[in-house]
Amino acid sequence: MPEMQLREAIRAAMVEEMERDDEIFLMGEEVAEYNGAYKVSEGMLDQFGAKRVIDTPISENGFAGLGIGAALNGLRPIIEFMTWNFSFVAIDQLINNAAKIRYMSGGQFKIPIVFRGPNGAAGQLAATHNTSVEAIYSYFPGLKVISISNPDDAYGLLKSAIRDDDPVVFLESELMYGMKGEVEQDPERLIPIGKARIAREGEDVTIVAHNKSYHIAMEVAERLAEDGYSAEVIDPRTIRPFDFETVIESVKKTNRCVVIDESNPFGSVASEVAFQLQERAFDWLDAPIRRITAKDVPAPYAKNLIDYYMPQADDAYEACKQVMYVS
Amino acid sequence: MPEMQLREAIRAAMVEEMERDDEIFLMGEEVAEYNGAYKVSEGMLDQFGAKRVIDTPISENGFAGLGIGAALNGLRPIIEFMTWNFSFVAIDQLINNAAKIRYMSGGQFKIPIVFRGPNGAAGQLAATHNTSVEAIYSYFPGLKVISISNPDDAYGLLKSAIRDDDPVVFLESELMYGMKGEVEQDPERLIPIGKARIAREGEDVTIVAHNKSYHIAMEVAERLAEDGYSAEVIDPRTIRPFDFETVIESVKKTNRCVVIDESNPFGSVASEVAFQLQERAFDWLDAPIRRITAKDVPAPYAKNLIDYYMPQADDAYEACKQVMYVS
Amino acid sequence: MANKTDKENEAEATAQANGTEAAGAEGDGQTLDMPTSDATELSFSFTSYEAGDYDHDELGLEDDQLLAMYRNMLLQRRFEERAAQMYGKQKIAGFLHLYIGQEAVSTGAANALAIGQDSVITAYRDHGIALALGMTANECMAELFGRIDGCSRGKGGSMHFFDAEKNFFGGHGIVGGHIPVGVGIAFAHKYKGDDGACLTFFGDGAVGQGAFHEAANLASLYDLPVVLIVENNQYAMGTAAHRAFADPDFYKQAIPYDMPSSVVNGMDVLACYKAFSEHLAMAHDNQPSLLEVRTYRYRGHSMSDPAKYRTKEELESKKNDDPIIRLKQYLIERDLSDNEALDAIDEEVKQEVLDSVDFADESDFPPLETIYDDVYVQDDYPFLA
Amino acid sequence: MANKTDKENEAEATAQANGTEAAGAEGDGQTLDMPTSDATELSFSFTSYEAGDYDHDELGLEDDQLLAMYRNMLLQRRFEERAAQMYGKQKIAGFLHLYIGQEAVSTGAANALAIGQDSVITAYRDHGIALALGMTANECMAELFGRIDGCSRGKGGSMHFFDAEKNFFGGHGIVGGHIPVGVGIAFAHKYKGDDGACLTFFGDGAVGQGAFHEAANLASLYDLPVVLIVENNQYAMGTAAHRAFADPDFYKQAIPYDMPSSVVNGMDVLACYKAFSEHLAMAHDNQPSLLEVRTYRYRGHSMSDPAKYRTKEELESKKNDDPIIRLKQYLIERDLSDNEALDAIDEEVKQEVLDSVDFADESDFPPLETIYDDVYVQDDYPFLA
Ligand SMILES: Cc1ncc(C[n+]2csc(CCOP(=O)(O)OP(=O)(O)O)c2C)c(N)n1
Ligand SMILES: Cc1ncc(C[n+]2csc(CCOP(=O)(O)OP(=O)(O)O)c2C)c(N)n1
Ligand SMILES: [Mg+2]
Ligand SMILES: [Mg+2]
Repeated sequence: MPEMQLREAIRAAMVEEMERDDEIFLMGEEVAEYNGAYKVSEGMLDQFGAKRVIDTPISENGFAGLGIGAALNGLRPIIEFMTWNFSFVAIDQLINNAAKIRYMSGGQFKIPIVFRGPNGAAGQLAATHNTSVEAIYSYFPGLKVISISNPDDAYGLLKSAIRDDDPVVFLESELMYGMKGEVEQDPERLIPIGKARIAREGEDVTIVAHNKSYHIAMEVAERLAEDGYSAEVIDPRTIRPFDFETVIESVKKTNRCVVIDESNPFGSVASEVAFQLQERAFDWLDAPIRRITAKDVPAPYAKNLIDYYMPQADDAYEACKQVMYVS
Repeated sequence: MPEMQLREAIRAAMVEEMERDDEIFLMGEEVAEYNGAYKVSEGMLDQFGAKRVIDTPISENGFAGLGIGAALNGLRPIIEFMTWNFSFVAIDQLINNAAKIRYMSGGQFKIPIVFRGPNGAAGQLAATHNTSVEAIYSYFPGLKVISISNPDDAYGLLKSAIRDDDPVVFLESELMYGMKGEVEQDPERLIPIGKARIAREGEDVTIVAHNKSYHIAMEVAERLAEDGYSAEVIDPRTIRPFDFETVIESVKKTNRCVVIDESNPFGSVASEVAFQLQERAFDWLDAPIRRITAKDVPAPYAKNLIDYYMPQADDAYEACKQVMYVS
Repeated sequence: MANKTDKENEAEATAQANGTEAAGAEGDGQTLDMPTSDATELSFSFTSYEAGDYDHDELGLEDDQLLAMYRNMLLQRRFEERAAQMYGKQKIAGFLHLYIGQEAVSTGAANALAIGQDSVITAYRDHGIALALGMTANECMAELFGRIDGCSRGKGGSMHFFDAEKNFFGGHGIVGGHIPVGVGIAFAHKYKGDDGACLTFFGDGAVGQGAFHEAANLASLYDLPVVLIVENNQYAMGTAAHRAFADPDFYKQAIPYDMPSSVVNGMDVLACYKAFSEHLAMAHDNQPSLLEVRTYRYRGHSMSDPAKYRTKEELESKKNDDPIIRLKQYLIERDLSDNEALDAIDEEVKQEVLDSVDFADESDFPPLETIYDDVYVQDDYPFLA
Repeated sequence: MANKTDKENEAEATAQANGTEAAGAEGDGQTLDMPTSDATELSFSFTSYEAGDYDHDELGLEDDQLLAMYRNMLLQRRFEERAAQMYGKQKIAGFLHLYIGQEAVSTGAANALAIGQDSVITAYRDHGIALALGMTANECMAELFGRIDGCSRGKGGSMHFFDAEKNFFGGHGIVGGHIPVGVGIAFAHKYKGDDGACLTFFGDGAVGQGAFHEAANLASLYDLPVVLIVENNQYAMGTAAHRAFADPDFYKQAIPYDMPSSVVNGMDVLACYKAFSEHLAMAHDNQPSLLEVRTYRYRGHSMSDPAKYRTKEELESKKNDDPIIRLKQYLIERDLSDNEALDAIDEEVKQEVLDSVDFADESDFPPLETIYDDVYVQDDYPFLA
C-alpha cells in the first residue's frame, strides 16, 4: 500500500469525492489560491476551479452559515476551519443551525455538510490556539464528530463523512499533517462512522485514545509490552456516536481502562467514557478508570510549560501500571 | 426570614452590591428601560440611572467583549444574557478572552466580571432556546461556573460572584424566577463559591442535582422516604470549581449515587461527577452511578415531547431504587 | 461602486447605490495610493418606494391576483388573531410572535417571487410569510398546537415553520443566525444554476448581530442571488431602533458592502410588491441587494409583552395606516370589489381559520417515540441507550 | 449624521463624515416617514492624511522627540530582524508575526497618546506597538524566548505581549475578538472619567469579523472614547483585501455607524502622528471614530509564509517607500541630524537588541509549578487534583 502524509490522505479523500459528485465544494480561509494554510488543499483550485474551491474572508460565522444554507438547498459543502479554535466565533451556526434545523423542521431537511480542520494542541501557540473541541461539539445531538489519528482512517472516514447526510465535525491535527502512513486508496473505501478500531490487542489493560493521544497510547503499550504486560489500544475514531460497545467488550476482558485525551479534563471525552464504563461494565472493573489529559489550565507558550501541559506518556504508563496494581 | 422570588433575590444581590461599589454596572438587552426581559432588573434603571444600568443592541459578542474590556480596565461589570442560549454568539469572548487573558498576560490583569442569565430548558421554546450550558463553560479553565436552585443561594452566591476577581458564569432559570423562598438578607452575606450544600441528609443513596433538577431530587428523596429509604441530596451550587469532596464524602457513606441534570448527556456534569467518583471513591461504590438527564435530542416543541424530554422524577426514583438494589 | 445589474433594462426602476470612488483609492494591494483630495467626498443614492405610488395594472398584477392578495392578508390577520386567542386558552405555548400589521410585506414578497424556484428564510416571526407562501392554515395551526400534523410535525412550534416543497427554509430563533444561511441558500441557487434567488428576512434588531455583516459582505463578494431584507418594524422587543443603532436608517448599511439598497413603505402591498420584484430581478441577475422595509407590529413583541415602551397614540396612528384597510380602499376605489364582497371574503377566511383550529385540535400529539426521529438522517438512534 | 466633536476648534483638522440626512427619514419609531425623494441622495466626507504633507514643527513635535521616534522605529525594526534570526535558531517557536514595514504606525500612535492615561489594544502582530509604548527589548525578547522574565512571564509568547502599567492590553490571537474588548476599555475610561481613550488596532482581515461591526455600533451608540484603527497592510495572510471585501476602502465602514472616518498613509510617521492626534482628540471628546491606515508588511504573514501571493516588484516598490528611510531623509533634509549620527543610533539600537538576546537567553524557563499560576486570581489551584 502506498504511503501518504495525513494531509495527502485528507486531500485524496476530498479530491475523489469531488470528482465523483459535483455537488461537493470546498470553502474556507486560504483553501484556494494559497493552497491551504497547512497545504491540505494543495492543487485543488487548479483541479476544480474557483467555483468549487473557494477562498473566504475571515468570517467563520458567515461562511459556516453559508455552508449550512447551501447544504439545506441541495449541495454538499466541505467547510474548512483554519483551525477549530476559530470555530468558536461560528459555533452558533454549528450547534443551533447545523445540529437542529432538521429536527425543528420535523425532518424535512437534511444537512450534508462536513466541517473540518485541525483540532487540539499545536505547540507553542499559547492559550487561544490550542483548544480541543471534541467534547464541546459531541455534547450536541444533531452533530456527528470524528477525530482521526492516521492517514488511512482520515481517508476512509472523511469519505464517509462527505457522503453522510448528516452534519459532521471532522477533527484533524496540525502536528500530524506531515505524518506518513499506509493508505488503502480506493474510491469506494468507506470506513463506517461510529466504529472504533482495535489498534492493538491485549489482555491486561484497555487504553482508549484518539487523535494525537493515540500515538502516546501505542508508545505506552509498547513500553508495557517490554515489561511483560499486554495493553489493548482502542482508537474510537468517532467521538459521536461513540463506539462504547467495543470499549466495553475490551474492558470486560482487561478489567481496567486508561483514557488518554489531550483535552482539558472537565466534561471531556474521558469523562464520558468513564461514565459509560462504570455504568455498563461496573462488575468487570477491577480498578478505577484513569484519565491522562492536558493540565487543567489554558495552554501556555513557553516550551517547557506546553510540553508539561500535554498528556505525558510517562503518566499514562504509570496509570496503566496503577490500574493493573503493579506500580 | 423574608420570602423572596428568585428574581427578587438576584435583584437584591445586584442592588446591594451596586450600592456598595460604584464600579459595578449592569448591561444587557432590555435590562434598563424594559426592566428586564424577565423583570430581574426591575427598578434598577430608576435607582442607578442610565450610566450604570445599560440597554444594548442585540450584539452579544459586542457587549460581552465590552464587559471584558471594562473589567480589564478597572470596572466590575455584570453582563446579562437574556438567556444563555444567546451566549453562543459570544462564546469566543468568554472562553478566549475572559478565561484566558489573565493567563496569557502572566497574571497582569484580573477580569472581575459576572455573566448571568437563565440557563436550561424553559418549556415549549423548541431546540435553540432550551440549551444547558454548564458543561460547556465548565470545560474551560479560567472561568468559574455557578448554577443556583433557590433564592437564598442565588442571593449569597451572586454577591460572592460579583465580588470575585475572576470571571464568573452565573446560571439562573427562567422557570424558577417566580419561585419563592426564604432569603437571609444581609449586605455581607456571602456564600462561598465552590462549596456544595447538603440539602437533605441521608444514608442510603446520594442524589446530586443542581438548578431545576435539584427540585426533582428533593421530590424523589421525599418519595423514597415514604418507602423507608433515606436519600442524601447535594446541590453542588458551583459547577466549576466543583465540590467533589462533599459528594465523595457522602458517597463514602451511602455507597451509591444518582445524578440528575437536565443537560444533554454527553460530557455533561453528570459524566464528570461519575468520573471523579469512580476514580476517587471506587472502593466505596456498591452500584454504578446513574444519571438522569434530558433525552439526547434537541428540545422539541410539542407539550408532550418536551415533558418527556426533561429528566423524569419517576426515572430518578427508579434509578435510586436500582442502585440500592431494591427495585 | 459598480452596479452589476442590467442598467439598460432597469434604468429608473432599480434601487441602486452609486458611490463616487475616491480618486486614486484602490484595493488591489498594488500601491498605497491614497484618496487625493484632502476631504474625500462620496455620494450614494437609494431608491425609495413610497405608499400610494403604485397601480396594480402598471405593475402587471391581474385583478384576481390582487384580490387573492387581499384574501391572503386577511388570512394572515385572522389566523393570528385566533392563534392569540388559542394561546390564551393554553392550546399554544412557548413564544408566539404575531406579525399583525406587517402583512403587506409577506404578501408583496410572496407574490413577487416564483414559489418553488425562489427561496425564503426568515426569523421567528414567521406565520405571515408561511401563509403568504401558500402553506395551509391547518398545518400552521396544528404546528402551533404542537401536533403531528403540524408543518414541522410538532417539533418546531411558532418560531420554526418550514416547508421544503415551497423552498421555505424557516422560521429561526437566534436573532441574525439565519442570515448567513440565507446567503448559503442563494449560493446553492447560483451554484446549481437553477435561476432561484433567496429572500432573506430579518428584523431591525438583527442588524446588531455580526452575522448580518459577515453575510452581507459574502453575498456581495460572491455576487449571490439574495435580497437581504431588514423588516424594520421600529422595535426589537422593547428597544426602539434609534436606541440600539448609531444610525437607524438601515438602508445605509449597504454602503460598505457595495450593494444596491432601497427603502420601501411596508404598509402598502403594492409598493412592497414593486420593491420585491425589482430586488428579485437584481438577485436573479446575481446582484445581491439590501431592502429596508419600514413597517410596524401592532402587537407586543410576543404574547407576554405589554408593549409599554410606546404610546397609545403612536400605535393608533400606525393602525390608521393599516395595510389591509389600505388595500381594501384601493380595491373599492378602483371598483375591483365592494364592501359586501370583501366582507364575504372575510367570513370565508374566518371560517378557514376556525376549521384550522378544529383540525389542530383533532390532530394527535406526536407519539413519544418520535422524539428520537429527525435528529439525524441516520435512523438507528439514540446513540446513547 | 451629527458630528459630535467640537467643530469650532477642530474645523479643518478633524476627520469627519457628514451625511445629508434623507429628508423625512428618522428613526425614533414615531412614524413610518420615508425618504421623500425617489432617489435619495446621501453624501459623506472623509479626511485623507497624505505622506509628505506634514512638518514636525507645525505638529508641535520637538526635534528631540522626532529623533526619539526615529530611534524607536529602528528599534522595532532591528528587534524583529533579530527575532526572525532567533526563530531560525529555534530560540523562538510558535507563530511569529513581524511588523516590519509598519513601524510608522505604531510610532505615530504611541507618540500621539498619553502613556498611562490612554490605552492600547491590538492583535497578534504586536511587537511594534509594544516597543513604541516603551516596553523594553529585554522583556519582549525574553517573552519570545518563553522565559520567566518575559513581559507575560513566558505564558503569552509573540502574540500576547501585555503591559498593565502602560495600559497596553495586548496582544490577541483571535482575529477581531479583541475589538469589542477595546471598546470596553474605552467604556471604562469614560465611566471612570479618567480622560483616557483607547486605541484599538486590528488588521484589514478583521473587518470580516462580525465582532468589528458590533463593536463599532456600540462605540458610536455609547459615544465612547475609542479610535478604531484598521491597520490595512493590504493582506490578511495570503488574501489581498479586494479578494475578501466587496469594498476594500475600509474608511467607508464608518458610514453606517455614523462615525467620523479618515485614511492615513502609514508609511509617513508624521502623517500618522497627525492622524492619531486628531482622532485621539475626538476620542477624548467622546467621539469615537474610524481610522484606516494604509500600510504594508514586508515579510510574510508569519515565519512560515513565503508570500508567493505578491510579486517581487510590488514588494520592492513598497520598500522604496520605507517609513524609516522616509524619516531619515526628513531628518537629514531639515538638518536635524546627519548620516553619521543616524548610523550611530543604529549601532546603539543593534547593541540594545543583541543585549536583549543575551538577557533572554540567560533568563530562566518558567518553573513548572507556574503552569497553575495566573489561571485565576484565587490562588488555591488546580481545582481538579
Ligand atoms: C442572538 C439572540 N439574542 C437575543 C435573542 C432574544 N430576542 C428574541 S427576539 C428579539 C428582538 C428581535 O427584534 P427584531 O430583530 O427587530 O425582530 P422583530 O421581533 O421586531 O420582528 C430578541 C432580543 C435572540 N433570540 N437571539
Ligand atoms: C477568528 C480567526 N480566524 C482565523 C484566524 C487565523 N488567522 C490569523 S491571522 C489571519 C490574517 C489576519 O489578517 P489581518 O487582520 O489583515 O492582519 P495582519 O496579519 O495583516 O496584521 C488569519 C486568517 C484567527 N486567528 N482568528
Ligand atoms: Mg423589529
Ligand atoms: Mg492585513
